[in-house]
Amino acid sequence: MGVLTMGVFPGLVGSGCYDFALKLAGAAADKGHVVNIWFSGNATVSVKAHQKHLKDYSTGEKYLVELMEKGVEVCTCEACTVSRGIQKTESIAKIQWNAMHWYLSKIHCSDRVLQIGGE
Amino acid sequence: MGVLTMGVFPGLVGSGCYDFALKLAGAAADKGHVVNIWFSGNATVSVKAHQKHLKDYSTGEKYLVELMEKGVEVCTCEACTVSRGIQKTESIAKIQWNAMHWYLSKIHCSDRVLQIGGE
Amino acid sequence: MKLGVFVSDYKVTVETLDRMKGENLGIVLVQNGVYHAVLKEGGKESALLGKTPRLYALSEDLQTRGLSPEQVDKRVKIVDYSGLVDVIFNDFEKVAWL
Amino acid sequence: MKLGVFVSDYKVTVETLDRMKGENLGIVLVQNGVYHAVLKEGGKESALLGKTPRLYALSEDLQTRGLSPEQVDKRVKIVDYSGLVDVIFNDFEKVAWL
Amino acid sequence: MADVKCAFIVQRPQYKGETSRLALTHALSYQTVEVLLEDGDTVTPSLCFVGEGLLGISKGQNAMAPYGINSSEMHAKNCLLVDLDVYVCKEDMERFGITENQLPDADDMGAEKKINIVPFAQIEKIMEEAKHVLFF
Amino acid sequence: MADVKCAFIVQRPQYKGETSRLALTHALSYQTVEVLLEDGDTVTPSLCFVGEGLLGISKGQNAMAPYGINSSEMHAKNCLLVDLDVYVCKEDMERFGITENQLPDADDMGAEKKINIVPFAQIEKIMEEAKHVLFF
Repeated sequence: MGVLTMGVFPGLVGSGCYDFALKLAGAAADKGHVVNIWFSGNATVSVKAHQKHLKDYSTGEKYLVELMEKGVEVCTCEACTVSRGIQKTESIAKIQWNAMHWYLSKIHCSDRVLQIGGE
Repeated sequence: MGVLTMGVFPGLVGSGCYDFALKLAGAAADKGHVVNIWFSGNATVSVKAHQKHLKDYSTGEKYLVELMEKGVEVCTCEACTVSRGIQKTESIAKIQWNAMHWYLSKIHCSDRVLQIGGE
Repeated sequence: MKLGVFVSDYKVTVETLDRMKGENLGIVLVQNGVYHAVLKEGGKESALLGKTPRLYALSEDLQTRGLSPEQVDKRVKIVDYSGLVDVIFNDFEKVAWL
Repeated sequence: MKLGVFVSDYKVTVETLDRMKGENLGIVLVQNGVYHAVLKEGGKESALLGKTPRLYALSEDLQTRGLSPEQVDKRVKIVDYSGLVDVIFNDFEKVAWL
Repeated sequence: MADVKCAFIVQRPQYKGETSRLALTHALSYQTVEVLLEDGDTVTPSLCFVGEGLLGISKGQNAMAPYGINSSEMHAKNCLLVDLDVYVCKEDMERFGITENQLPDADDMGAEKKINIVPFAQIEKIMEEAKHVLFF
Repeated sequence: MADVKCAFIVQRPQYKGETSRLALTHALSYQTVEVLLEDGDTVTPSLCFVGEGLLGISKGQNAMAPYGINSSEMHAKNCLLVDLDVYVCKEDMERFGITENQLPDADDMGAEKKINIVPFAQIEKIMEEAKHVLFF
């Protein structure tokens, strides 16, 4: 089994990139791989708790919680997140808050890194 | 004097499109024009209160508040906003919450409409 | 129709602007669109500059990118946000963001 | 180096992939990238299909867009998310999202 | 008492970004705008698909199974159902090899409107006649 | 005790989107990653600018006055200051008509590192030698 780390930068709810990252993480975790997700840039907003799931918007919070229950580690860039007005107390539980070096440290021990940049 | 309505869809803090829209709104309001801003999609996250201004991220909340003090009307798409987990109580004061027809109604009485889509 | 089209990227994936007739168009270069006013890729200027005589570039976005007014093609009028407001209301009948 | 490059758009503004040598490359078509596996623009298939024999397309993203497996070019292997995980770990040494 | 015509030009594909998707839902909202306007005032969007934009409304989409969201095909059908004028660029249909029967209709929902396949020149005319042009 | 090499390939311009900007700040964070790693473990990014990416580090930027943010030029200088290897694609310099003196250095900050102007082939080699490749 391997270690997959994904950096997710664009998007959040409504973005195909975000959906892709969460689905791939789920599939990899289901196969027994270790998965880490780093949110930076606009994607950090996806750590906000109490997302309402509407049928015109893709799955966010619910899926993220399931991933963490499967053992996936999820961390958001603290600076990006607070600059968007989201405080730690408003975050989905168990999401880690850290600086960019968290991502690099996970890269260090990864077999594969998928950096989803774009925009 | 004219009426300018802008629809802002991509971005939020850190996005050039968002900065552009706010700056243009400010310049138009300073000249005495009536300005309306509609946030939809990812841009709705910009209504979150308590944004921390860091030097690596562009001005958000502070500038938005100034715009509203100048008389600019700002409205966010309620569905887009709650789907991202942001509740009315967490919003910057005086930002309106409404459905998409708010945008169309402002378009009705506008001399110019600038729809900033993209992504 | 005097439509002012805002171009905010250097490379674009949409061809809508290319396909529209130039006679009633204006082009406003903002954000990374300002590179059209400056760059000569492989020695060749941007095709946008030949599309219409009504060309504008936003000074704040030139400044941000370290591009000086002297580098800007002479056909392009440099405006700041305040000037852009006048362009929007006076030089065009409608505006659109590409 | 066996690098798997993820392509998530049909029209792209970056040329990095075009410039890389194909011999050690694979291409994974996801999101709107799956159109490369199906469309023949002006009767011509996407240049990506000739770049490498290691081509994959994500079934979920075909399905979302109403594209059936029969429409997909025969050289492209269709994988679902679970299959993609194996591609990432077994068929490539590293992966990158364009 | 005035009607304001708007040209909604969808030039990007659906799903990856959200903006082109929101073009359809914003057009749909023309049905309820009256609540915010004076009596007799209306806003009438014409929804035009050009370039890659027209890829996004093909028949047979299923976004619910993989991603839990409504498809853009369904939004397009809803647009027909509420009597919006929907146009698709003929030249782009030919360029991408998309045939008329790959475009959705909403017959099953009882809609009378059909998607209009028109040359780009006509879409330019729609932009010309509209008071406002919105690109998505 | 291992060093993990990463190729950070910046292929998009700065400012409009945030991702290409974040490439620089993420590369900078290599300085502090040790706090989260075992003794002797390190991560070493090589920061490469190709295509439109290299437009974003030109000299003379001022993003503070109009937009109140630090410029990407300053981030590029900080990268040199902390001894990161920074590469710019020679062919793209020529293509865009950008000369060596339009690229920043960080002499004023006491940096010894300079930006390396190299052919694309060398950037491909950096990707080949890296354990991970990250496009921005």
